[in-house]
Amino acid sequence: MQLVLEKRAERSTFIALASPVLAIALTLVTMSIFFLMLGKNPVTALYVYFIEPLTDSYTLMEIAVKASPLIMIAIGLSLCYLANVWNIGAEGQFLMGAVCGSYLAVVTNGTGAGPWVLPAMLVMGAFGGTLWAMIPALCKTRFGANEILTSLMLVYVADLILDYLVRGPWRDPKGPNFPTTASFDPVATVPTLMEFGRLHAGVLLTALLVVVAAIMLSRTIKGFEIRVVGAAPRAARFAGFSSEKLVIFTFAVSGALAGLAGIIEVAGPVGVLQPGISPGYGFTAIIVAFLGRLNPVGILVAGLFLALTFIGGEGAQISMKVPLDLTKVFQGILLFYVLACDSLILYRIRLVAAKPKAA
Amino acid sequence: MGLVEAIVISIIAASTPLLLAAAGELIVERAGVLNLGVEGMMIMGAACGFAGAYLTGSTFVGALFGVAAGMALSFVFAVLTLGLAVNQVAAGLALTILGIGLSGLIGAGFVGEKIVPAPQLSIPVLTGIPFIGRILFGQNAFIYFSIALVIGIWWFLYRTRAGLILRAVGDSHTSAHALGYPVLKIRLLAVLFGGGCAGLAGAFLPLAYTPFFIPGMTAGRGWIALALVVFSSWLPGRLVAGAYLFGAVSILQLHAQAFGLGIPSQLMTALPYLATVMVLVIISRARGAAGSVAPASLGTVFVPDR
Amino acid sequence: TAADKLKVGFIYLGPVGDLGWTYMHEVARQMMVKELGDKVETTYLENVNEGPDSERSIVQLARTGHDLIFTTSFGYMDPTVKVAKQFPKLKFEHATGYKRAENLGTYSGRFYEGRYIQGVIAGKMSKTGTLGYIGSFPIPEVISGINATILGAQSVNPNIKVKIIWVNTWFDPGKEADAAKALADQGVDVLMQHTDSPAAMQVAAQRGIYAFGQDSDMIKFGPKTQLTSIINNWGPYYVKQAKAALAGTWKAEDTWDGLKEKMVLMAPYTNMPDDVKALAEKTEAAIVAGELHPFKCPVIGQDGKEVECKGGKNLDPGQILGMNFYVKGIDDKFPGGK
Amino acid sequence: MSDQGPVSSAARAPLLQAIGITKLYGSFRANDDVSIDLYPGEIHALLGENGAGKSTLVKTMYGLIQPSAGELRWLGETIELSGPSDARARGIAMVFQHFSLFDNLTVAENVALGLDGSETFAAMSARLAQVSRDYGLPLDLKREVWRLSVGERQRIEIVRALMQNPKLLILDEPTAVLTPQEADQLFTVLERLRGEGRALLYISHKLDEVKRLCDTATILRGGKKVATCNPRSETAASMARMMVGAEIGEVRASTARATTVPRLLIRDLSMAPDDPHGTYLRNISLEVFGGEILGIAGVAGNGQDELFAALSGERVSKHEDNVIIDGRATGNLSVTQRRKLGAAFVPEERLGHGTAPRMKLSENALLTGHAASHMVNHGFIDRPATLKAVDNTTKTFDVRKAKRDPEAASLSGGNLQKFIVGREILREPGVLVVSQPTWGVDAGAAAVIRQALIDLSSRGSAVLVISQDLDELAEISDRIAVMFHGTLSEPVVAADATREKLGLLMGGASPETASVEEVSHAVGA
Ligand SMILES: Nc1ncnc2c1ncn2[C@@H]1O[C@H](COP(=O)(O)OP(=O)(O)OP(=O)(O)O)[C@@H](O)[C@H]1O
Ligand SMILES: Nc1ncnc2c1ncn2[C@@H]1O[C@H](COP(=O)(O)OP(=O)(O)OP(=O)(O)O)[C@@H](O)[C@H]1O
Ligand SMILES: [Mg+2]
Ligand SMILES: [Mg+2]
Repeated sequence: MQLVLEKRAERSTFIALASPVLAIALTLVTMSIFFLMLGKNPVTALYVYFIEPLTDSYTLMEIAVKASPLIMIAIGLSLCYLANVWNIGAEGQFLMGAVCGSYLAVVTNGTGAGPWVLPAMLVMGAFGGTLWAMIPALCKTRFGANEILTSLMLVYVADLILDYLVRGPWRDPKGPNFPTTASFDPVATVPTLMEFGRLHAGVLLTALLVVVAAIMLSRTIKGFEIRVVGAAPRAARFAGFSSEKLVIFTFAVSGALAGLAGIIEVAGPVGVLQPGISPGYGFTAIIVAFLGRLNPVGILVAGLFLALTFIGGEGAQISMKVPLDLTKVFQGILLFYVLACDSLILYRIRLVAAKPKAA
Repeated sequence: MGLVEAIVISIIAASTPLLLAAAGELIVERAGVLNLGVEGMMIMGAACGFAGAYLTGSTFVGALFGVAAGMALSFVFAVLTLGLAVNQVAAGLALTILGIGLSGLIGAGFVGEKIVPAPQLSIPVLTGIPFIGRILFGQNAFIYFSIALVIGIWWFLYRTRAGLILRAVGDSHTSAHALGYPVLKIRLLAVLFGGGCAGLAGAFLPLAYTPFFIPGMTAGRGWIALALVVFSSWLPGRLVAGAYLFGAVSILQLHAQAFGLGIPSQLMTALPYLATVMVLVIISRARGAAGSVAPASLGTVFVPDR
Repeated sequence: TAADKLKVGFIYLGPVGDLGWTYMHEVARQMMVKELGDKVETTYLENVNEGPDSERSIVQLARTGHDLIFTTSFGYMDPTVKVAKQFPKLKFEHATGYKRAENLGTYSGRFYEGRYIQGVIAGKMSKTGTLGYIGSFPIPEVISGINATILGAQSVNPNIKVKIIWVNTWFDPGKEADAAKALADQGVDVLMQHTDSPAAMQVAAQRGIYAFGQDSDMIKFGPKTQLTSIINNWGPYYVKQAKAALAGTWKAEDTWDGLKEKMVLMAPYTNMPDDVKALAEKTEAAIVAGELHPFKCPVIGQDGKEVECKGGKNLDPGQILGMNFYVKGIDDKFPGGK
Repeated sequence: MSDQGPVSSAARAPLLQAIGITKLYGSFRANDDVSIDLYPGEIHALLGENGAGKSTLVKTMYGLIQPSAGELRWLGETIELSGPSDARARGIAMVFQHFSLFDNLTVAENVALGLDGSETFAAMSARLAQVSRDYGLPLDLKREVWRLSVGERQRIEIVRALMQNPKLLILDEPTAVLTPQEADQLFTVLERLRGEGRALLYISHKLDEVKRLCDTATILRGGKKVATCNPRSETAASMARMMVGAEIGEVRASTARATTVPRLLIRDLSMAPDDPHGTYLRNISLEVFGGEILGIAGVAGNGQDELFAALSGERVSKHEDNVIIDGRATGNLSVTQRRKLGAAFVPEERLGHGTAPRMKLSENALLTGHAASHMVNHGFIDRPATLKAVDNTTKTFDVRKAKRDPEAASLSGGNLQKFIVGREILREPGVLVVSQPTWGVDAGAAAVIRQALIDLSSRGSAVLVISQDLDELAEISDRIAVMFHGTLSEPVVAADATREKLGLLMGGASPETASVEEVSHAVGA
C-alpha cells in the first residue's frame, strides 16, 4: 500500500476552511503527547498556549502589536512572491526603514519640532526600505544577479549600518555612551490607542493595508499584472506587462512596507533606535506570507496566529516553566501541520495498492 | 609558521562548514528542490554531533550523529515537500525553526561540557614541509572530506549516470517522469544527502572548530551556505571558490583589524557580504544574456500522474 | 503557602546555555533558589529581544504576580523604566543601566577592576610584548575593560602593545575563534576577550599561548592556558535583594560592586610563575582595600592629553561607565564617535 | 472487428494486445473499454479528436499510467508494466506528444536518459552517431537541447526511441511540428522500420498522412473505440466523420476584395534576437492589405517567433516605422499600445503564452482585453465585463467547457485555441497576427478557427497567419510568403504556390537568399 496525491480538478473550498482547524487539532495531539511525556497536564498546556492569551485584553492587544509588523512585511513579500520575485531580505529593509525614519527623530530631538515629524518619519522609513530593496532589484534587472543572494546578504550589511550609527554618530549625546539614540520626542512617537497597553496607531495602518492589498490584488489591473507575471511570465509579456518593471515595483513596495514596519516599531513600541530592534521580523514574515497563502486576508490570519503562538509560548515559559526551545519546536510542528493540511486543498490523498513489480 | 600560511589555514577552516553545507544543498537544488532549512539542519547536526562525540568520546561517531540528525530533519522536509507537495520555501523556513528549537532541547544537557577536538593529520616529513606542509598535510579529517566531497560531487554530476539522472530530474521532472524515472524517490535521496551534509557541517563546529556546544552556535552559517549555492550558479567548482572567497574575506578583515588599520569595524565585518554580492554581480554581468542557470524545476512541486 | 512566597522573575538576553553573560545570571538564579528554598519561586524568560518584545515580557512577569523582577541587559532599560512606572508596587532591578525610580534599582559590576589585574598579569607574562583583545561591540563597558587592561599592563611593562579585533557580535563561537587565531597568527601571546564563549580560550590552548576567561571560570577549556578569569558573581546580590524584598526592606539603589563586595571574582591564578601570581594577588588585595584604583588620575588619553578628572582622585563613575576614549599606549583608532 | 482489419495481419500473431483498457480519472473515463491489437510489420494509426483518449491509451501501453481495468498482452502473455523502464525492457519505445526532453542537457545525454544505461556513455554516443546516420536523422550530440529547433528536438525523440531497437514504437503526434520535407523524411524512416518487422503505433491528426502511411487505423471518440478500419480504403472525410461523429463543414472562401491600403506594413525590419541562440530578422518588408489573409510558411526556428514578437510588440524595435499599423508607426510601441490601435495577436503556444494556464478564462480574457479599456475602469477590473467576454466567446466559437469560468488549463487544446482566437476576433481587430492557429487541434475545431479567420478578413481586416501547415495556408491564404533564416521571401499568390515550390522556399532554395549548404542544414538532410 502506498499513499499518493491526486490533483483535484478545482481547489476545495471546504478544505480551505477546514485545513487550519485540522492542523491545529493535529498540533494539539502532538503537543499533548509531548506534555504527557514531560509529566505536565496537556490540557493546561494547550490552554496556556492557545486560549489564555485570548482571554485578556492586554495580551489581545499585544498579539495585535506583535502581529502588526509581521503582517505589514508579509503583505509586501506576498506581492514579490506572487510575481516570482524572491526578496528574502525584508529584515534588512526593515532595519533600513528604521534607520532612515529615525534620522528625523534624531536630528529633531529636543528642537521642539512640530507634529510633522512623525508623518515625515513614516515617509522616510518607507523610503529607506525601498532604497535598500532597490539594490537587489537593480542588480537583478541590470546585471541578472540572483536576488535571493543579494537581498539576504544586505540584511547583514543593514544590521551593521544600524550598529555603526547608534554606536557612533547618532548615539545619544546626553547618555552615557551606550549604543542607542536619545529617546524619541513625543512628536516622533507613534501614538498609542488606549490608556494602557501598547496598542498603537501602526496597527490601524496595518489593518488598512490588508484591505488595500486585498482590493489591489483581486480588483485592480496592477494586482492582476502581479499575478500574471508570477504565474505565467510569457503570457504576462504577451499581455504587455513588463516583468522587469514589476521586479522594481514589487521590491519597491515590499521594501517600503518593511521599512514602514521598521520605523513604526522604532517610533512605537521601542521608542529609540538601538541594535536588536527586530526579533527577526523580516524572516518570520516570510513564513507568515506563505502560511497566509500569499493572500492578504490569509496573511492577516496567519500573522495573528503566529503572534498568538509567540505570546502563548511566553505564557508557557512563565506559568509552566517550559523552556523557550519547546515553544519553537511546537511552532515548527504547527507550521508543518498547517502546510501539510493546506496541501489537501489542491490534492486528495489516496491509498493505492502497490503494483507487484513485473519481473 | 609564517603569517600567510597561518592565514591560509584559518581561511580553509572557516570555509569548511560553509562548503560542506553548501555542497549538500547544491545536490538538493540540482535535483530541483529548494530546502531553505539548512540553518536548522546544521544546528541539529551541531547539537547531536556534540552529543555523540561527548557520549562516546569519538569524533567519528559524533560526526555520524551529526549526519544522522541532519538527515532525520531533512526527511521531515521531504515528507512534506515531496510526499505532500507542500511549498518548499515555507517548509524550509519552518524546518529552521524546528531545528533551532530541537537542538536547544537536545543540547541543553551538554552545555559547558568539553570534548577533544578532531585530531589534525600529522605525517612525519610531509607535514613539516615549509608553507604547504601544514596546509596540505596538517588539517583535520573534515577538511579533507569537504574537498573530497566537492570533487566527488563534481564527478558524480558529470561523470556518472546517476548524476545525469539527478540533473535531468532537476531540469524537467515531467520529462524525467515520462521516461520512467522515480522523480520523488530521487529527490528524496538528494534531500537526505543534503541533510546529511548540513548535519556534518553543523557537527564540524563543535567537533573540530570550537570543541564545545552552545545553542545557536551556527550563527547564520546555514544562510550563507544557501547564498553560496546561488553564488556558485550550481557549479561545484565555483562553489569552492565562493566558500573560500567568503572565508578569505572573513578572515582577512580580522587580520586587517589586528593590524590596526582604523577602518570602522562594522565596515570590515560587512566586507564578506559585500564582496560576495559584488562578485556575484560581476559574474552575472559577464554571463549577460545567458541568464540564470538555476535548475529549471527548482522549487516547484511535482505530483506524478498515475 | 504561595501567598508569602516571593515570586522573582528574570529577563535574559541570550539562551541560558550561552556559557557567558546569560549563563552567569542563570547560575545566580539557581543559587538564589538553593539558598532561599521555597521562600522564593523564580521564573525566567530567555532569549528576549531588546527591541519590541522586551516590554511585553517584563509586563507578563509583572502581571503574573512576580514581585521582584531582574532585567539583565542594558537594552532593557527603557522598557523596565516604563513597566516599573505602570506597576509601582512591584520591585525592579535593571543590570548595567543608569535610570532609576522609586521601585527600580540598578546594579552592575566593576569588571574593570578585574581587567586591571589581568593587565598586570598579561604585562608580566607576554614575551612578545603584544596582547590580543577580542572586543564584541565598542560600548563603554568594553572600552573601559580595554583601558584598564592596558593601564594594568603598563604598570609592569610600559611598552606593552595591544591588538584589538571587533567581531561585532557577543556570540558567534566560530568568529571568536577566527579572531583569536588571527591575533595569535600576528604574534600575540596573551589573549583577552570580551565576548561570551570559550572559543578564544580553546584557540589559545591549541596555540600554546595564554588567555583569560570571561564571565565564568573557563579553566576547563584551557587547563594549561587560563591565567585567570573574571567571574560575574551575581548570586550574592540576588540573594541579598530577594531577602530584602522578603523582609520588606528592599530599596531601589544604585549598586556598583566590584572585587571588594565579591560581585566580581577572580578565578584562581594559574599557569604563571609564583612571582607573577604574588603580584596579581597583591594587586587584587590593593584594589579590594581601596588603595589602588585602575583609573587613578591622571589618566592620559590616546592623544597624549590628560583626561579631565571629575572624581577628584580617580575618574568618576560616570566617566568610567560611559568611557569613550582610549588611553595612551593603544595605537588603534578609537571606534565610534566621541 | 477483425473482419475490418488488413488481411495480412490475420495470419500473424499480435505483438501487443490491449484488452478492455479503461482508465478513470476520478469519475471521468479517459479510456473506456478500449481494445487494440498491434502486429509486427504494421503501422497502426490511432485517431481521435482532442481529448479522445489517445495519449492516455499509449501511456498505458508504455507503463506510465496504470489502467483502472483491462489488461495488456505481450506475445499472447498477460503482462503488467510497472513503469516505462519495464516497457523499454520488453522492447516498447515511445515518442511523446509533448517532448520528454531536458533543455539544459546535451543531445547525447538526453538520449542516454532514455536508455537503460547498460553501455558506457562513450559506446552509447558512438552507437547514437551510427543510428542517426543510418536513419538519416542527423544530430549534433554535444549541443544542449534548448539551442535546437523544434524539428531537431523531434529528431532526438525519434532517434532515442530507435536506439532501443524497439519491437514496438509508439509515436504520439510526431509530425505536428515538422515541415513537409521533414515529415516525408520521417515517413521514410517509419516505412523502413515497418520493413524491419517492427510494430508501429502512430497518432496523428493529419488524416492524409495516415492514409499514405498506415495499414490499420483505430478510431477513438470520447474514450471509446468507435471503429477499426483500413485507412487506405477510407477518405479523410469519412475518417473525420467517425472521429467527430458528425459531418465537418467545408471552409467557405473569402468573398472580400483586398483594399489598396495596406493595414499592416512591415518596413525593412531587422532585429537581433534577445537570446543568443535565436534568429536574426533581416530586412523584412511586407504589406498586408485589409481584406486579405497573408500566410507565412516556414520551418520552425527560422525567425517566426522573432517576427511574431516584433509585430506584437513583445519586443520593440528602435525604429518606429519598422511596423506600421493602420498608418500609425508603431515599431517602438508596446503590446498594449498596439492593441489600442486595433491590432490583435494570437501566439503559437496556447498554454503559458496565449493564456496563463492556472487562471480563469475571465482573467485570460482580461489578459489581452485590458488594453481595450472597457474591462478596466481607473485601474479597477470590471469583472462582469470580463465574464461577458468569456460568454460571448463561448457562444460564438462553441468553446466546450465544464463550467462558466474554468481555469484555462482545464480546457482541451482545441477548445482553448478556439477561446484564444475568439477572444481576439471578437474585438474586431483591424490587424490580426496569428501564429500556428490550429496546431494539434482536431479537424472540427480547426475548421471553426479557419472559418473565423476568413470571416474576419472578409470584414476588411488584415490577417497575417504564420503556419507550418501548408495545407492550411493553401486553404485560407490569399498570398503566401516564406520565412527562411530570418528573411522573408516575396509573397506569391496562393493559387500559384504549389506544395513543392513552397517546400523548396522553406528550405531556402530561393536563389537570392540561400546557398546549398544552408538548404541542407534547414531541412536537416
Ligand atoms: N491526469 C489526468 N487527470 C484527469 N483527466 C485526464 C488526465 N489526463 C487526461 N485526462 C482526460 O482524459 C482525456 C483524454 O486525454 P488524452 O490526453 O488521452 O487525449 P488525446 O486523445 O491524446 O488528445 P489529443 O489529441 O489532444 O492529444 C482528456 O480529455 C482529459 O480530460
Ligand atoms: N494532470 C491533469 N489533470 C487534469 N486534467 C488533465 C491533466 N493532464 C491533462 N488533462 C486534461 O487533458 C486535456 C488535454 O489533453 P491533452 O493535453 O492530451 O490534449 P489536448 O489538450 O486535448 O489537445 P492537444 O493535442 O492540442 O494538446 C484537458 O482537458 C486537460 O484538462
Ligand atoms: Mg493533446
Ligand atoms: Mg494526446
